[in-house]
Amino acid sequence: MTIVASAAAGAVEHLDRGPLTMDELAAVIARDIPRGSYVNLGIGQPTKIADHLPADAGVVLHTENGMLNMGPAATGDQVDPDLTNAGKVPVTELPGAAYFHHADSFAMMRGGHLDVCVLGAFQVSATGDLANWHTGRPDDIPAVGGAMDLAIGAKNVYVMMTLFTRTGEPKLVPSCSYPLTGVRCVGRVYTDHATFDTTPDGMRIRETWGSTAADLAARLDGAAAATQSRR
Amino acid sequence: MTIVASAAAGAVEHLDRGPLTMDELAAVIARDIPRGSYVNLGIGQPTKIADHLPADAGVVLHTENGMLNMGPAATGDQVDPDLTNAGKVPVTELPGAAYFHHADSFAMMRGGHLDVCVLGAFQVSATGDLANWHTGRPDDIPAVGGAMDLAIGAKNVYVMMTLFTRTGEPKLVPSCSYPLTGVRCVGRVYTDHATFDTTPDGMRIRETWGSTAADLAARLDGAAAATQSRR
Amino acid sequence: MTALLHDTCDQAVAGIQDGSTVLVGGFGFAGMPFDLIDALIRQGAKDLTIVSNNAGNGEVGLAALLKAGRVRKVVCSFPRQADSYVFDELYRAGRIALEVVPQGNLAERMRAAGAGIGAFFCPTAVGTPLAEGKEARTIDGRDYVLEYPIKGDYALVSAHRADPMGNLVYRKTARNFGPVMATAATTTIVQVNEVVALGELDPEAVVTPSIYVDRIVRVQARNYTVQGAR
Amino acid sequence: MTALLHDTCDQAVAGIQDGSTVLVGGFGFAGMPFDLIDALIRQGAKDLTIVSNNAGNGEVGLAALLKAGRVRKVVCSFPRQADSYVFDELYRAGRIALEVVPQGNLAERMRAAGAGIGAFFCPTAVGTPLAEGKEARTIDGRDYVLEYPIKGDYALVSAHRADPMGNLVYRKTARNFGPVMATAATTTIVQVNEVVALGELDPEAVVTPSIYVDRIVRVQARNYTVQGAR
Repeated sequence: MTIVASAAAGAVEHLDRGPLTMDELAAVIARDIPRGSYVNLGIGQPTKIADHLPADAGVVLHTENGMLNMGPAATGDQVDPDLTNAGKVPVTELPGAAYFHHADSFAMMRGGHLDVCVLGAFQVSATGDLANWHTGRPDDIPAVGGAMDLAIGAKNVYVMMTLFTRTGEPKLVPSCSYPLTGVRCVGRVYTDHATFDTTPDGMRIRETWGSTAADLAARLDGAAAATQSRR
Repeated sequence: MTIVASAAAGAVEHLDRGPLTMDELAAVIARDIPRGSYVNLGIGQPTKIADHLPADAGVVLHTENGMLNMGPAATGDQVDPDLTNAGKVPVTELPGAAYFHHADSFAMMRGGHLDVCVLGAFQVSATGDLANWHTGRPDDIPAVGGAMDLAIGAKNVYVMMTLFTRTGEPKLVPSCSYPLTGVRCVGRVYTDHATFDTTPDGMRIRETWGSTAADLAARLDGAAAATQSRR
Repeated sequence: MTALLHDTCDQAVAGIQDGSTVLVGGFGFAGMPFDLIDALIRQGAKDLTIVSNNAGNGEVGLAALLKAGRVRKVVCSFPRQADSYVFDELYRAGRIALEVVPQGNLAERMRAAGAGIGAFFCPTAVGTPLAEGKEARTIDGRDYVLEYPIKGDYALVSAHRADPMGNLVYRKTARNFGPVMATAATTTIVQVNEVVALGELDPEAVVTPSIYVDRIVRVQARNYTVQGAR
Repeated sequence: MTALLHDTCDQAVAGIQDGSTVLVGGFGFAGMPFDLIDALIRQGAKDLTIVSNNAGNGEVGLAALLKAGRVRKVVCSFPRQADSYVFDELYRAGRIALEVVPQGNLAERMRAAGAGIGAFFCPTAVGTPLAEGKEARTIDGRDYVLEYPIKGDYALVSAHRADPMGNLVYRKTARNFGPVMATAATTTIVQVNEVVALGELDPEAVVTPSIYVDRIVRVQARNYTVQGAR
């Protein structure tokens, strides 16, 4: 399987600019979240998406440590040690909030009640496998948190990441070399260069920034072939 | 196995009177419930036990339809259609009550958190099997309610019943002929003629009213032998 | 999606298809969604599988739905009550199917459906006729049978108060199956006695968070004891 | 048995034996029972297995217990944090065992222990290293692995308010693991900021019913953000 299926088919190409910044990417994701959705934003980059959700979109944020309708980060006197998000950052409460315990919170996630979950990733495979919890380095202390629960729980699991590592290796790969977080769980991948939908034939490019879909597909598949031949 | 193990061993015999009334039996059970226990009283005769619990005993009543610290039956203006016991009889709420949903209520029961549950029975076997939900008659509509959950849930499951049917057949039997509610779940059997503890060797008589332990044991085992020989 | 407030029960039950599995709250009359059931009778869906603790009392609520001939099968713990003659007659006439489930298993199987649990080993009913044919296993010296989730297409639930997002609180033992059923159905429809302003429900005391609620309709509280609580 | 109010945390943790499995509430600092942990350090029990979401931050709470050398094994979802250097050093030195459990499984496995469930098929971690060696099964087209209960000998929980019977309410996201752990331990020990009179807690809003609570001790609220919330 190539990573990208039918690159030419219907992708919107923004060629008048370069790749997105992470903040611009957050805005793109925020734009795509349907009004009234229940959403979990993973620790790290996905947290930024909240800043781009219009107040009137009625998007309800879930934090897996036991709350619905979480508000923005707390500042100054708002800081309450009993009120944090999953990243243990002090946050606020919006009207209509509800608190619940951890088993109920993860039942909500695992039971498929959340509309969207956005996660960071080390790698995503062409079939939607996710690797985001462990580098696999022998000296790394394993720590999974809620990542595996989030990966298989929401109706739509989106990944937010740069498309390439700092050294230029694609993070969208034929199959993940890092330990998996979940199998065939990612529905959409948002990156600085392009957004992708998982399909039975591989990733389909929806939108690009700074490259044509064909060029990106060639770069991803070329890198994959090179990696393959090195093995 | 005989039904009664070592009948002579230490039973207290009340020979100056006849068998207990059901109300007297309820008082006997109430007396045996340790102070501060969490208790579920099954529908029917066991409900009477509540009337004999001293107010200062700190016994907390559970009703499986979602409440702890249930009070006495409601009368007059106290009747609230939203507040009933498991028999759907309007009841009251005591200070320190808590409400919870059905899954939490049965988790409390199934998880072994209740100290005592008292149930009625059609039959109890010498090994503590319980039959109390179904006569097994082909035209009877089966209806189990919470009986099977209660039978296996509490730390101590007591049965409250008459020792004999109206036609004189023992309800304490070598093995139940009625469909079972639970296997080896009954720890103690309270009847109008005697109370019994389940032991690995059969039932041990604790206390009798109106008969000697030896006479009762002979009557139970004799009836069992007669039934056996008729088969 | 945020919950939608509907003006009438008829609107709230619109679209329930023939053949649906409908979870119906209540324990006897307490917490029974009478108004939604009445609307469901008017709506006309048939061949329904009803999952509820009982099989109706008298000729109201669930009993009326049964009497109207809309129910193919009842999954419940306790169909046999002093005034459950509507169910009794249908059952004895072979016109309705019955699956008897221990009350705690009924709750836990719906909880599993809502919580994404594929199946669970449960000690209830081991060694009884209700465990016959079920997969059995001994774990740490205790015997269990494997129980599967019960998922609903719809849940009809009666709660006490809602806020406009759909957060719910219940009242006393009328809570019973409502919160569990709300998690176990694709579409949860709730009748409430009161809709309060956003922010008026204590976030610490919300029992059913809004995420589980799809449609809300306000109804008049009724004193169902006058019809004889059983 | 009705809950017992204790005067000091030292009384409340009395009797915890060497080798016990202790469930410790909290998510980071929120809901962490600092005072009970400090008392447990003074009490001296060792070779403990600690079940908690994290493996301690800085040198307080759980980290202090680890630093005191009392913990044989940690069962948690996320041991690795910016300031979890106490755990890190012990782990790298091979002086502490670690079982990493996905956060939802940690909660659900304790819930199962409290609810009398023998095991459950869970979709989390399927196909990942954390599912290796576990029994797998496909049910209705979805893949699951079998997960077993986690039961504690003791639970140390921090709640907001208790009544004299032991009913508990929590505060905001400090609720987290407390209610589940209270159900999963043989003996549940709770520190609270306030003990109110019987009848003052709303029965509709009780989160942990008294039946799950064995010992209560009142402590001073502390502002643990000053120690750096992570």
